[in-house]
Amino acid sequence: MVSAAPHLIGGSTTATAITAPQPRTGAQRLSRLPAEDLDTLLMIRHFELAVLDLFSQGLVHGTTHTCLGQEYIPVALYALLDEGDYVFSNHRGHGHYLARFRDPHGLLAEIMGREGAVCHGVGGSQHIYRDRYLSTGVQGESLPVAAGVALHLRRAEPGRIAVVHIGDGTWGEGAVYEALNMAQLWGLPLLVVVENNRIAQSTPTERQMAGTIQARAAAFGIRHHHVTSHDVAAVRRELSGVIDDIRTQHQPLVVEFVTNRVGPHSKGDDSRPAEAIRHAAANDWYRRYEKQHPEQFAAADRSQRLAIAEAVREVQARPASRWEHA
Amino acid sequence: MVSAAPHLIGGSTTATAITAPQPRTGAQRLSRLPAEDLDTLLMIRHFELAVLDLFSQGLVHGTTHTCLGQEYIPVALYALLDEGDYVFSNHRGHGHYLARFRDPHGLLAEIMGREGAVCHGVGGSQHIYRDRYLSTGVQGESLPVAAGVALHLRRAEPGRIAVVHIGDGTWGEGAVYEALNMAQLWGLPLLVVVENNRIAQSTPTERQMAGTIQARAAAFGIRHHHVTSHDVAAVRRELSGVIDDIRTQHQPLVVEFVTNRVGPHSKGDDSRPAEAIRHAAANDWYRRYEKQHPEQFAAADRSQRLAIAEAVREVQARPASRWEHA
Amino acid sequence: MTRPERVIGNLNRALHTLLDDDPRAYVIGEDIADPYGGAFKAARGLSDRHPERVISSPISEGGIVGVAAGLALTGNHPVAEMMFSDFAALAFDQLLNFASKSVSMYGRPVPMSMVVRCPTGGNRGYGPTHSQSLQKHFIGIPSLSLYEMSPFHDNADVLTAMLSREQPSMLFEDKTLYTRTMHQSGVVDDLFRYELLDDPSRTARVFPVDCADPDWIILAPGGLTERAVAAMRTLLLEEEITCELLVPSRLYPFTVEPLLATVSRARRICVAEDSAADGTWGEMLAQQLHEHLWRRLDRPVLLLSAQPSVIPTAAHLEHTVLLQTTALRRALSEASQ
Amino acid sequence: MTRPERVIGNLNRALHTLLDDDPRAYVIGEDIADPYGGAFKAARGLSDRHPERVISSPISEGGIVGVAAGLALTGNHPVAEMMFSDFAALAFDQLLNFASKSVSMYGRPVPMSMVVRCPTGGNRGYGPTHSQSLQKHFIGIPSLSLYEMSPFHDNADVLTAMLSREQPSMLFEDKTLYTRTMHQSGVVDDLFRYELLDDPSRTARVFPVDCADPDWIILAPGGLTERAVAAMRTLLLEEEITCELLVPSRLYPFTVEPLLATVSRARRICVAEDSAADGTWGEMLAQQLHEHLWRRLDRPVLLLSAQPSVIPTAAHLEHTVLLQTTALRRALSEASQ
Ligand SMILES: Cc1ncc(C[n+]2csc(CCOP(=O)(O)OP(=O)(O)O)c2C)c(N)n1
Ligand SMILES: Cc1ncc(C[n+]2csc(CCOP(=O)(O)OP(=O)(O)O)c2C)c(N)n1
Ligand SMILES: [Mg+2]
Ligand SMILES: [Mg+2]
Repeated sequence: MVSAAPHLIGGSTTATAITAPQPRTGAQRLSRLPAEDLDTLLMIRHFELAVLDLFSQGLVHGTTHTCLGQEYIPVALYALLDEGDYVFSNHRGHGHYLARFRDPHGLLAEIMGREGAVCHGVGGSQHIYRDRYLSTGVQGESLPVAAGVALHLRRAEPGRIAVVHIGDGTWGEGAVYEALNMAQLWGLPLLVVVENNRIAQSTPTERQMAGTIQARAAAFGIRHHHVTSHDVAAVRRELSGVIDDIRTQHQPLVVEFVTNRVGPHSKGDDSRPAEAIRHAAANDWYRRYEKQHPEQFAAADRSQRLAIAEAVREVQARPASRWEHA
Repeated sequence: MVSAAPHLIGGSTTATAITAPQPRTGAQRLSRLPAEDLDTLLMIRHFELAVLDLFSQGLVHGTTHTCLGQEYIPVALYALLDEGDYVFSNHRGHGHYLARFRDPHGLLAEIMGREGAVCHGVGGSQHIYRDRYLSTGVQGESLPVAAGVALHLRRAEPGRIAVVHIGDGTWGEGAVYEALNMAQLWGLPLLVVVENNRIAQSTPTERQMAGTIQARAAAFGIRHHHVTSHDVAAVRRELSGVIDDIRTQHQPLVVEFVTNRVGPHSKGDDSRPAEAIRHAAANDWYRRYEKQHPEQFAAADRSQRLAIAEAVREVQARPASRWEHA
Repeated sequence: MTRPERVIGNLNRALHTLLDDDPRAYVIGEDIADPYGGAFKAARGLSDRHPERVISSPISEGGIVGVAAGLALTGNHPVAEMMFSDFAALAFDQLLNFASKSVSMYGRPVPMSMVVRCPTGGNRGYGPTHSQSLQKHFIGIPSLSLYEMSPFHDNADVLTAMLSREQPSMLFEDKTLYTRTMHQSGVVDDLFRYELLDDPSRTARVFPVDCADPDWIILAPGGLTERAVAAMRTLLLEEEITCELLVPSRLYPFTVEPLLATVSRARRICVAEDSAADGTWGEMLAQQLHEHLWRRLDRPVLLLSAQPSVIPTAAHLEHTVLLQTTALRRALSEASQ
Repeated sequence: MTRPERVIGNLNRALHTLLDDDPRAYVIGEDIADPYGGAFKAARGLSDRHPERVISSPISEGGIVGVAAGLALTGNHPVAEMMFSDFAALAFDQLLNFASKSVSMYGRPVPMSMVVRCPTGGNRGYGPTHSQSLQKHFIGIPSLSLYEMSPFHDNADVLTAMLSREQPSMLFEDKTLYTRTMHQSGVVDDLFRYELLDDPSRTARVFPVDCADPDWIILAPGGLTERAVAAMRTLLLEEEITCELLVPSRLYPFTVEPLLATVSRARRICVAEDSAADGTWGEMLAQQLHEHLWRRLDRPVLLLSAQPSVIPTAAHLEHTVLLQTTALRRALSEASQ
């Protein structure tokens, strides 16, 4: 007879433990941030909301993945990077780009295919290249590439690192493991940032990942650091030492953020049970910061909302982007 | 300045720790085996020596990989399998085939392209399919396939398992990890047999694998069993319980054999330092069994040598294989 | 069935039918479990109904196709979904070196019935890594068959045909087709009718209502249908150039022989497709046509495809790279001079 | 250099020269470290001399090409080795979706100078997964160039040309060529001479000593050279059929325009290659030739390739699947009637 536990294989996802309790971040106090950090956080937030809005109005085509709820990760992290470090972003990359360049106009123009688009409208939301920042749309593919970049840096620009963002679901791809193996074997200064939002598109982590990310790093003898805080200042304090280590000791590091996807995967495709969605919203740094630092928040929030609204108006009025292709 | 330790990246392999001491198997006593087991071991040994001899005489073309030193693995293991279990072999598969089918004629005919070849000479040494036994030549590719077979068995023939042989070097391939993840997620009765001979072609394990195989299994929450013994009876005793477990509990298992490549990778391409080759030879079960059970050994060895010599003569005299291709 | 059915509905129904009727059928892919039902919803309702044989997998395209091959090897009929056909590149080895090769490299036929579904093509603004038409890269792999979805071919029939070949096959599904409707009862629109021929490729022939020998025969995979018919309409109405369109269900293997009577009614032939130029399906067809119809044709087979370029994201740029109705029409008109 | 040089020696020397002269050059691959020096010994001596830039990797073809792409992105000139070109299938995604696409999908040219070396082809008894000629599957990927090694083209020049394109490129190396010698000074043998044309594909033209317009032009990649010349010799001596052979160094992109004066000297053209039939390089060339030489040719371009089959291991079976001298000769002879 069949002894399979069918729900492990197919079946509806609603029934399963998608609501596995998040680490109790809700209670945690968020530090009061310098204006610049808060502004960047809110710039990303309002940018993402504006993008979803443009889509829902039918003003943008194709696809997009907003980082609602995860904005604090690049804001915290990139203060520990310098211009010489490479960043490999992924499909959920608007926050990464904005935290690095604070250029909502260029990114919005890219998404809308308008003049001034950072990649002339060719790449769109998921395919961005500027200076030492690159994103692309095939999960996992960037890891070996980032390892190659780290190999270059180690020899030609020691002290610099390659940073690559992936989600929890991307650990399904074999390329991830090929890269980790090479990175550890060759002592490469590669920082793998895992944004573990406990879901991949519609699939909860426990249905796509056996074991843990920590154990997967350990499989290669790679150091792993777990970040449960959503507090920008705390995250920075926690990571500055380990990131310094990989700069000087030439070794890879996996940093796993336990985070929170507040929005849909792409647009309008959130099939999580209502309770899970509520739970994500309740843990959102945005609401919590608002509650904990109401005055600072209100002013900054208003000003970023207006700035993004203005950027949307301005970019929307631009002519279509042009591209000379070979 | 460059702080890379260059020998970790390129450089000559001779300098490195390829001679890392093997677990001290040399001293270990080998049980006296029933005639049938010893005969199979020796059949494989003489088959492999005959194959190398045919190559060196220019009587066979292409490539081959003999399992000299590793014969005891399938001989020990397959007593724990039944006909309904699937076996996925790899490039170093003659011993697997012979332990399963005791058919030196069919395999030799396959390697030499003669009538009676198990795959009509199309597959050759590395590409064999017979009943529930299959090998192919691309490293790592078989793991997801074996996972698919295990998925079938779990549902349609519960209690049966899929067994897949890989070497230590094959852990470089991403496909391995994709399969392990799925096998554990879906509770598949998949037995991954790792023949860790501490080398991949010319590359010592420590230069192609970061971390350990044990930790790589743990990365997926998969049970791992380490076999250091080269004693057929002891290996069987050690494994029968864990293999029963995966039959009844529907879960994967990684069994890692620490073993010994006594011959070249393929033919005449052994670039290991002389000391490493001597060390492998000194640990060879063949010499040890000869020493420990001289009389039983001498008779059985002579008879298998003669039987294989006869098989070579017989097969060599056959006409070329024929193949109707579509 | 009289109410027009959407192509995605037809495909979803085909998968339901397959799982209902064939106990050896499996469906495997990323995010296919209900309630999500797959990125394009082809899998909707399948996992609720057949939880054991509908397998929502990790993000592992190579692994998925490998698992499907293992299922095929044990006599099952798996249908694997690539979320976007671009990611079939990650399964290239499994398709080329395992699944297809296993059919013949063991010296006797090994049945390997499996389907890899590939949502394909552009014109939806998904950008360079989510819009390609990669059919051409899979042509000429021994024992690998290629099919393309069309509004003429019932997907249940197509899946049955694919699985009955006992070898791996890929189904390319133009993503813009999903929201269109299936054609029925031989009618395309007011001007055009169609019939299904009984050649091995199950070619659909689309022809003007009034049915003399056409000026052109256009051969195109299913994804081009709408654009081709639109071009044919304008050519007919504005320039009195008559075209017939042939849409085969099976793109490879493909032989023109059974279609020679049909195609040789025109002295001009065009192959239109969405792949980037060079190394295309059209080149394969053109060679066959030139061999058979040498000296009968007025000109070399006209090959139309996308530009040799990545497919940009922005709609206005994407539009210029892919083969559009206007370009198709213009090319045919110019080549008619 | 007067003593004839073996092709593998020439290739090894080219890699040495590259690493010696170009501080941004890297070589990466499986088992390439000394003393092993790679499965076919192309890497011999490299790691002893340049330990930091010669990287012996784990068995990770996709990863290797990804690492090479990362090196290219940072301005380096990596040369990656696939141990057998069959395994380039495992790097298909990295080549198609990352390395090539990066050149243009970011809206402005991103230089990606990298070479993927691919020991290719059969006739050595390596069996179905170690003998394929997969060139055709990589044709028509925007910004990916394909080259093939030949006994006419100095590999140092070829590598320089490939790296100077600032886009990824693959070098297919017929494994049977390694042990042959490079041709020198315009001489193939007693009957045939050669010259290098200065078209963009750096085509080598092989012609009979006595040099009237030939009956046939044969286009073939480098791996076919020996078989093609042998067929040409027999045709000349036994049937007085004269052939010229064109062996381009770059297979793709390829345009016949610069060669039109050369090829139109014959009224019959043949393309010979080692890929399995269908979807081939020859079909691409044939289409171009038909477009340019329509009505000038006596017959459609004759395409010769391997059977549409896996490549068996046993020598006698392999021989019948691959394109051999006798089949080439017979086909040309028959098509000359
Ligand atoms: C190779 C590949 N397969 C599938 C996809 C489609 N896809 C885009 S995002 C995504 C989910 C990724 O999940 P995760 O890595 O957890 O990142 P998250 O979306 O949660 O940020 C999928 C399946 C893809 N882009 N690339
Ligand atoms: C995908 C792939 N890459 C490379 C090879 C060439 N190759 C054949 S065996 C081998 C070494 C395998 O090492 P390991 O897994 O340790 O097995 P062992 O040979 O030691 O038994 C290599 C690199 C291959 N067959 N397949
Ligand atoms: Mg996620
Ligand atoms: Mg090994």
